[in-house]
Amino acid sequence: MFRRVALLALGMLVVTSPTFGQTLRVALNQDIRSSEPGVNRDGNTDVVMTNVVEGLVSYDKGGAVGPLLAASYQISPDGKAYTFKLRKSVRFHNGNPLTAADVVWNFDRYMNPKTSWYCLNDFNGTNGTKVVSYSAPDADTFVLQIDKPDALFLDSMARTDCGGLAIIDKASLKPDGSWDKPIGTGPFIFGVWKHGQSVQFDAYKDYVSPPGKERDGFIGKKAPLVDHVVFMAIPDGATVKAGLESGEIDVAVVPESDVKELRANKNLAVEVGTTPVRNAFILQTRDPVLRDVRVRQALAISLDYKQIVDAVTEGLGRVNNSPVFDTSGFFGDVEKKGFEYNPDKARELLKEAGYKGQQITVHANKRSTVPSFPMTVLAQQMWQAVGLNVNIEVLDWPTQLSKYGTGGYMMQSTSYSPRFDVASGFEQISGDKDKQPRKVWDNPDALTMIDKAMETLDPVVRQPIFDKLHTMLLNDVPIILTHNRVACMAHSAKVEGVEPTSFSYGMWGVTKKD
Amino acid sequence: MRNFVAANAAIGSFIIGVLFIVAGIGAIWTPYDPLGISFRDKLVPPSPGHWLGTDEFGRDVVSRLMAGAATSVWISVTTVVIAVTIGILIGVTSGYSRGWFDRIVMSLNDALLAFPGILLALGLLAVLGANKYGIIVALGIAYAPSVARVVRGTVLSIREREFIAASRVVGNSEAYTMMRHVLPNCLAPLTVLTTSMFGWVLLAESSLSFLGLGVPPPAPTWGNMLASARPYIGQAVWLAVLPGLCISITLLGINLLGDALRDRLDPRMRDRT
Amino acid sequence: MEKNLLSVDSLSVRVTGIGLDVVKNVGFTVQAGEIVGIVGESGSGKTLAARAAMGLLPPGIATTGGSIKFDGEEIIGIAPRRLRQLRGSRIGMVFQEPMTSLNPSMLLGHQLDEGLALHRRLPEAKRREMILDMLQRVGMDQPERALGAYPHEFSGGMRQRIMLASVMLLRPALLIADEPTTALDAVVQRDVLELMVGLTREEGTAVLLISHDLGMVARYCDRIIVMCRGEIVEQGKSDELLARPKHPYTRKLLGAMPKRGADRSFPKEEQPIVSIRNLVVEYPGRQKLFKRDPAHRALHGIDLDIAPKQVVAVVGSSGSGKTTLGQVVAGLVKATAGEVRFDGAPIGRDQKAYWDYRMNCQMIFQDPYSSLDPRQTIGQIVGEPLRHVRDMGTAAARQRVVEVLEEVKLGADYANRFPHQLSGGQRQRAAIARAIVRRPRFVIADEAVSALDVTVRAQILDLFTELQNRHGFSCLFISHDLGVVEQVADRVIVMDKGRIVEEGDRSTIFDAPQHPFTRKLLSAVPALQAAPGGGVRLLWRLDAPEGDPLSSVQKPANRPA
Amino acid sequence: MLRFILARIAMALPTLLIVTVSVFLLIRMVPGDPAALMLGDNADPASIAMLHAKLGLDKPLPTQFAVWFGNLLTGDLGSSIASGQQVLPLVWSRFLISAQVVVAAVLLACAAAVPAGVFAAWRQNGKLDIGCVSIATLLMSIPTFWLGLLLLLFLGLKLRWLPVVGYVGIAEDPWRGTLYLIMPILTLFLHEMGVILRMARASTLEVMRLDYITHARAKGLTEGAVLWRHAFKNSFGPTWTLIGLVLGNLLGGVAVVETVFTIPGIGRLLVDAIFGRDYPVIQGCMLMVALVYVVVNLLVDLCYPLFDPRVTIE
Repeated sequence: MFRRVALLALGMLVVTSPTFGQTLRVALNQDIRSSEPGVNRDGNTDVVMTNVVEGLVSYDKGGAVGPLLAASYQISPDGKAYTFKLRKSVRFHNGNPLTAADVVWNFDRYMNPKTSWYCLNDFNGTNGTKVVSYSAPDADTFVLQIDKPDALFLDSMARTDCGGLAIIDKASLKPDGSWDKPIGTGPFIFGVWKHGQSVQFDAYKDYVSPPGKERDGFIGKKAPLVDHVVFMAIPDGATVKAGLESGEIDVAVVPESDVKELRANKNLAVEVGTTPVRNAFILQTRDPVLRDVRVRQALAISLDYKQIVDAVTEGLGRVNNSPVFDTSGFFGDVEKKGFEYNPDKARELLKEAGYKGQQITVHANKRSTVPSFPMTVLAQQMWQAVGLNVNIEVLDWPTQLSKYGTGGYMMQSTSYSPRFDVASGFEQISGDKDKQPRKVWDNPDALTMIDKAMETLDPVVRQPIFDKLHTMLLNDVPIILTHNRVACMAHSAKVEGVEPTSFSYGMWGVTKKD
Repeated sequence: MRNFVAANAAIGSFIIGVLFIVAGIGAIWTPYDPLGISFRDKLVPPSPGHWLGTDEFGRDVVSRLMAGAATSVWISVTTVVIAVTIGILIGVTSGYSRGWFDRIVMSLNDALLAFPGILLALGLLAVLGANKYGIIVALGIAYAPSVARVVRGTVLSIREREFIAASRVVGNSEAYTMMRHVLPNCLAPLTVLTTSMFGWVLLAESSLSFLGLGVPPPAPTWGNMLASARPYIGQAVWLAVLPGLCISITLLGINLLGDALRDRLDPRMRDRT
Repeated sequence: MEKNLLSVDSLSVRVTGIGLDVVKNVGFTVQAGEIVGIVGESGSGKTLAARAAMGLLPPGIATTGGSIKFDGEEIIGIAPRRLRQLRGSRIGMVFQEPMTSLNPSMLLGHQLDEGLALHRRLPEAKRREMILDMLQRVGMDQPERALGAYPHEFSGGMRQRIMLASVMLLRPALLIADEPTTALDAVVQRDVLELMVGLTREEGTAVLLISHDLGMVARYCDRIIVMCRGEIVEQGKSDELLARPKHPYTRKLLGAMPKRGADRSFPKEEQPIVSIRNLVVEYPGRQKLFKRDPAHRALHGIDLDIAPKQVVAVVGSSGSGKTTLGQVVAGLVKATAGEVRFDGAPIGRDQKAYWDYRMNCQMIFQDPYSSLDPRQTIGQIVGEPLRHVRDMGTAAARQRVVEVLEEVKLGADYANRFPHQLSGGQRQRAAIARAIVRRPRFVIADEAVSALDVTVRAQILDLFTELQNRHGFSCLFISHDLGVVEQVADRVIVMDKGRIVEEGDRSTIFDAPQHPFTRKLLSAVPALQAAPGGGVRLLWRLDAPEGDPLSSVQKPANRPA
Repeated sequence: MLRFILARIAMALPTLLIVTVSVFLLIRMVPGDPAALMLGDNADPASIAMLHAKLGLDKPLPTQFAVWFGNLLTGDLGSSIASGQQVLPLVWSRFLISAQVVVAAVLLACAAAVPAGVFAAWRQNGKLDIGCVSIATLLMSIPTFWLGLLLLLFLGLKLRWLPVVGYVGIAEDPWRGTLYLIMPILTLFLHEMGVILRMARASTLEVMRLDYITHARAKGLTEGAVLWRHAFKNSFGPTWTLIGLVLGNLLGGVAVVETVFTIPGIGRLLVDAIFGRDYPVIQGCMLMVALVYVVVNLLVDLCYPLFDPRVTIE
């Protein structure tokens, strides 16, 4: 009798908890947008999907590009032909082996406008480089031709927002050609997705790791060490914190303000690191008031960056006035030198410029993932202290973005998405305002120099260019960069291997003790 | 019960009186600058220096609550005035004219009633600019249909009363009758409605602010104070508790006062029986 | 000595909240099978005194002293359980308002069965049989159908019969009837009362009949108790009390009964001030989704002339169209066809004639609580018609208002008061003042005294007659109350179902009615004849006409007055 | 009956049409471009144009509306810009989640508040009455978002009785699903209970003054029978209408409670869609909300004759 009851209870257990084994619960502030890499995406989605899919190349933790599904690659002397050798014995989640033909099929798909690949215009010649042809001479070799030498072409292939040019199996599509779900080669298999709530990944037991002794960004040693990862969409920060404390969440990105409190909890640990995300105030150089470079300089030097960064990052972040992110190899002594905090000089500059208290409006938004609002509030006080009449207008993010896109603002407090390549990082903010109103820096000299930096990957050539650009930027002040985003990953003390960087949601190599 | 009603009326009037006084003071003077940040005094718990503590920017909570009261009261009062004015105009004309005009106006009215205020607020806020005027116009438009409904209902019932017929027999024009006899008699039920609406608007403003659609920070309102206190609910409970308490107490005052008003005004509404 | 069924002794009832005594030291008895009437005006405490006998005082009102014994058993302080056993079973109650005294959401069958099932242990079939039998006795045509119907499907008179049936089913020893017919038309009123008296006589049930209508009470009761301001001022046998009233208040009540005024004659050849020709009013049916309900015709071609200075009364039961007629003549409702001429000029077509008429035609409404704008002072209300009088300055207007207020015996200081500060009679005076302030030549009075208490009504009628004599305005006097009509009218028009069935001089209509409907109307209303010694004698004008559905019910013996 | 329903639906159509058109226009008047949102700071004009063409946002407004409306008539509400999901199933599934919270809360509130209100009216001015009215007024005065926050803090964090994070469908895991729903239901329940109790009390008081209550007492019925058989049923009409209104409003507007408790209901879907400028989802949600409002009102009216036979449906 007793045994039957016990059996029954066990049976109920099976029914109520369909997943066995280790489950890692990770909080996302928003559900993934889709499961289709590089097509329907946002920042979270990109990184979350790296658990499932992989491309030929990807980033190491310093932002340099290295092979992932490729065992190696070669670039022809003219810089136009790329030859990739595929790693052997890599299989898709459904057991199909990865061949060069699959890569060709994927390129066909991405280059087809019907797919609406996010980066199509960066590969079909609309915005520069054009892929002329590609082929698979044998099962392990993939060859690709572009129309002109492009030092950043591999970087483009690795870009997470392009989906890292994820190579997926044909079975990822339904017979009618529409998207079904990703069948990739990553350490986790795409499992159950409850829209708006959570998405579950299951360990891919037959995963073959790229070479390497330890984890290195998206490459290096990779292995699924827990049975399941569940990404739960929880938009509310307070709820996330409550979940961490109650043990319902194992891993979450938390705001800097929570770090101290969470570290005090002995069941929890917090890892902190910086990312290439750059927080900044951008200035409309065509605005009647801000057209005067002296006003812009005054705005820049009246800020006590140390205090602002300490305040918004709870002392975890570092001031960085350069577009070069501070963990980059190019972040040298020149880049370390930023704006000099000098309120008196700011007042002088304003006087020279004939500033008479015209109102300067700063757009900010209250998204919890960016420090836009607190930064602006803090800066406003410092600006007011030197006599700048600054007014904050809080907008919802789509509105701010649309004003950014048309250049219809005086100032905005915003954050730039990561660019691992430093030249791309400069390119991101610079350009001809007549053609692209969203660009903030249209100094023609700077544009020429950026173009030059993009032609090579040689640090010896590039470093002086970046140094020069940095200095010019500090003088022109179309943008006031403050600091790189601090990534704070809070996790249960049982969890090990979490990396607080841009790669934070890559859950390979993470373990959970019972 | 008589004592209970009187006590409620007294409590309600007291709360609302205090609210208006605090809001009045808050509009011109607060102990600290409600927007003045201080890095050293972040999240200070209630203490002699800051009676109700400080928030995440080191701003004094008492000062922010007072300034918030001023903003909230100002928004609520103005919104109610707008809603009531529009509502009366629509309600009286449509109730008095009846016929097809009434039918069209009322179906528009019903459409507005079925429209969530949040979307209306967002849309109008975006069009009018993100400031408290946007909120006022948006909420004013959102609440006008309720007023129009009540006014129209009252007008329809007042029309049937004999003093309206008497006015017509005397030879008064329709417009005169409407202004002189119908409108003043709508005011009693409107007073009750207006009181409750003051509460609704306060609540709506807080809810919108809570969802991030209300009066944009840094200007304090109770709703956006509560919203921005959420991340600190574990560290600084007072930040989340105090604005909520203020809203609740105010709503309680309004409800009590509304009940008292209804008790006072209803017998006169019923004196036709 | 007969045993007292109900004996009330020095009973006092108080509104506890404000400490107001509404019944003071009242004592009376009711014997088995006896019909006792309590008469008094509103506020006399008659209803509360009777309700106390059943322990049914409203919340906030309580007995503070005295005793009520029912069949020897003390009611005050009785255990609730025992009281519930008495209620319904031994004491029944019928209410005034047939519209609210039956539960609107409960099938009549259930409501009728409820008390029976509670108090009588009988099988369901038996109960049903009893109910059907009783419904038949109260004159329901299809008792079976009534069981499955809701109250709103019946007219007021029918509902009152059902109410009576539900109470009499249990054959109580005492029936308390609180103004059981006040809300009904005169004809129906008589039917229901006869039925009630007949039934109770048959069952030997005693009745405590509460009413403001002395004539009606005198007609049916063995004894009468007169109450005023919470006290019993006089009680005695009906005929004696009527014939030889002792207390001044009783005399005042009797004096307030309407009496026929002096006949007046009018020259025939004079042009009528208002003449109505072939007047038709139709109300459009309700608009449905795809069609309209058929139109309802309220007036079918009315012809009517009103001579200068003449008072023409329109009588009829509810639904006869008399109110519609008044509203059309007042210009409040548009006629579908026909015309109204004023001084010979048709007012519909000629703007000047219309305005002339508008200036000269005023109206007094039924409900003084609704006809005065509660937000204006009496002065503003009365002075409002003067807005349209040309060449009248503010001072002159104010002077006129004061004059008129004095004429209606309110006095100038009432000008600053608001309507809710006035009593019903005072309000009606203000309403009359408003109607005559412009010195109109024609006044429409729509049930102008129906809502008033008996003594107040008499005063207002006197005032009306006085003013009419002084100013000589013509009047269309609409009323359902034949007594009032008899007092003021020169000519009488009897309406039924939107048509004029009979018209003529007052004496012709009241003394020699021709049309069966007129006869039926008259038969329902008692008349009083002055008797020596300051008292009155009660007369029935006519016997119930043939074919009355009630003729099958046994009628009470007609006691000599 | 059928005719009445048809007539009511015919009457509701203009309302729905107005809602549809105004939502369509209003949301497009708001600055913000779904294409720009998807592309972020990589939004070069070519990519935006490409996305616009894909989403059909490059056509003039009347054409866009005609296309959307035409599809609507065939039952196709389009698909979400953000997630690519079909709008109709998306909105419906989210609506069901909201409905389950709202309906449960309102039913519980009725079950508690209606008897309490009737009792309070019966004991008018007594201690029970004063207690009920005071509590109801107090509950009504606490905003739901604050109440929810306090519950979260107390039941979830301090006492650890209930889970604070996430949501599990009742169908997948009845036990945990229920646990997740307790707090949101409790929050709405407490608030609506105050509102309904006051209404039930007020309308019972109205009825208690009427003659048929005295008549019922005069028949010798017990107070219980008087209260339930005679007072309650007649006083329920206004309360029922209020419940309908509350239901109609809540079903479209529990965004606040859903945000506090992270319930993926229709309110949050709408708010998220607004912040994401997901036009088809916004339009779908609004249509659903307006439709629910109309249907609930219709149901309320259809049920009304149950409480008041004087009201007929024709």
